[in-house]
Amino acid sequence: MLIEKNIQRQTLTLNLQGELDMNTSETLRQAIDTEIERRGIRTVILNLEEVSFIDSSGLGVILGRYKKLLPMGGKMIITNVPSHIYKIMELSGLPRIIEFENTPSRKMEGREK
Amino acid sequence: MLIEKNIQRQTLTLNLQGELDMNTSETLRQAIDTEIERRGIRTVILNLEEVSFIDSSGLGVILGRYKKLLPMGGKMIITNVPSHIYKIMELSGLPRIIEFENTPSRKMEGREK
Amino acid sequence: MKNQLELTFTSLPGNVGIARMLIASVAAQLDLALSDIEELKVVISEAVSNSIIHGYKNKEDMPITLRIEYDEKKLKILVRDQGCGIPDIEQAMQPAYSTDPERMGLGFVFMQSFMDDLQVESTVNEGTTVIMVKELENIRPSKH
Amino acid sequence: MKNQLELTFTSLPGNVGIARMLIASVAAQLDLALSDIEELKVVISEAVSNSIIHGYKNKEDMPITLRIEYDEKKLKILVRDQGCGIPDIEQAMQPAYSTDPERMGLGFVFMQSFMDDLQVESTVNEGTTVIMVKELENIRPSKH
Ligand SMILES: Nc1ncnc2c1ncn2[C@@H]1O[C@H](COP(=O)(O)OP(=O)(O)O)[C@@H](O)[C@H]1O
Ligand SMILES: Nc1ncnc2c1ncn2[C@@H]1O[C@H](COP(=O)(O)OP(=O)(O)O)[C@@H](O)[C@H]1O
Repeated sequence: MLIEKNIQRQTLTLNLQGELDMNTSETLRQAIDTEIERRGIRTVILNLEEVSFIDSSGLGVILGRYKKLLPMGGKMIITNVPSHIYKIMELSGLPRIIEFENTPSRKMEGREK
Repeated sequence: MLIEKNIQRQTLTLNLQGELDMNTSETLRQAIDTEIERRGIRTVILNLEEVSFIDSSGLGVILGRYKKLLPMGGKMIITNVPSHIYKIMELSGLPRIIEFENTPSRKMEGREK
Repeated sequence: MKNQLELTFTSLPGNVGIARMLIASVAAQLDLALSDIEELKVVISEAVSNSIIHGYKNKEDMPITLRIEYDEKKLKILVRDQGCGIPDIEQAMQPAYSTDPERMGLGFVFMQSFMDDLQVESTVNEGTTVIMVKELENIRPSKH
Repeated sequence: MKNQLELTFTSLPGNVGIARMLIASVAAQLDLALSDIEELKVVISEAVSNSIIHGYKNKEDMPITLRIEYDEKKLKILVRDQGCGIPDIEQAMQPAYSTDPERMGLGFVFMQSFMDDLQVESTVNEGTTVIMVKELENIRPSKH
């Protein structure tokens, strides 16, 4: 897992690359928590365009960061999710909780209605 | 292993794709032998551009076809060998026996001199 | 079964990815669709992660066995650890149930969603075995 | 050794590719260069093909074991079959020697060229074990 960080004011954008599982999600957790605590980050944007794999460990770390931001008045946006990753996320219910942008999701949801 | 055949007069060109090992080289052997026997092919051009792996089983089948063509007055040309495949071929001595074209080989040999 | 592969490996987190690669290369041989391969990778990831995280509490030098068997009709996957075991299997398999507040309790949900059959055998202090079956007859493009 | 993986599989020709995938994913974890990964794939391919072709005379339901162990310093690979065995190991290891006129006799040459140590143990009618070592200290990009 490669993590590319970008900070502008109180917004942290992370471009993730590789596999998000129990072996790599801890790195992601630390990367986000450090910025929330040290720099007072309130908006976290996760760009998953280059993520090739996700399982419940990866999903858990994402949901965990969302739950941490919420009581601080912060928010999380997940962008550019590849469709096979989105399918796993959908099963977990995450798209009903966290805001998604530019994912195949919107289109797919539209088509299903 | 995918094999794409092209026949023009007495020349058979094969574009190979994938891994050339004990599991797949038998298919290559049959593809060449059938054309030599049925259609009187005398020149076999093997394009290895899309070959991702080769081991001694693959090399053996290539050398075997060369040895079969030789007494018939036929010939074999190997083209577009990716450099990591060429390294394995070089260790086997094949480039000293069979004609190679458009390979990193020529350049590399030149540089080494 | 026509083909059998059994991989026994140390409970290091990095080996989860290797176990996924193994199922992916078996599935590629079976000519499964990419979406089925993705699902099988998730299934293996969940089962092996559970053995490491829950079974062995992240102890890194314990053995995990992944057995893969298949023929034309079905693919059978077994994941076994010799860890702490599960006291109440029915409860453990409930969606969203987890003994770890940081986790989502979705491992068994994914295994159940992506496989046609899921059996869990477990004995406290002896270990856990997860056995899963995927029927292949309807999902493989017939070639003959 | 820090990490150990042992794969036991049926002697089907298609499993040679799966054995290669396994070494490739282990090598990727070790951060080896692409050229080293390619060489390791050839090594595994030669050893496993020998077990299938020579050891088992292409019988497709026999067991082959591939054990991979490593730490920071070295990578150890073992390939074992319970096949016909090799009567004269020294002769078998000669470059260009093969008991099959269609083959090149290069399997052991490749194993020897790409690994730092090669040991062959064999008993006629009992089987053959090939043990190979690659030193990692000089070829890995140091990260610390
Ligand atoms: N191999 C195992 N060994 C011990 N306990 C396990 C094992 N697998 C699952 N469990 C128990 O079952 C619970 C539910 O598992 P799961 O659905 O995968 O969710 P999660 O991993 O998110 O907790 C776990 O929290 C754990 O208590
Ligand atoms: N696992 C094995 N079981 C039995 N015989 C073997 C085994 N491996 C190698 N041999 C013998 O050693 C010879 C040389 O092997 P190798 O150098 O790999 O060349 P090749 O496979 O081309 O014959 C083989 O021809 C065979 O007689």
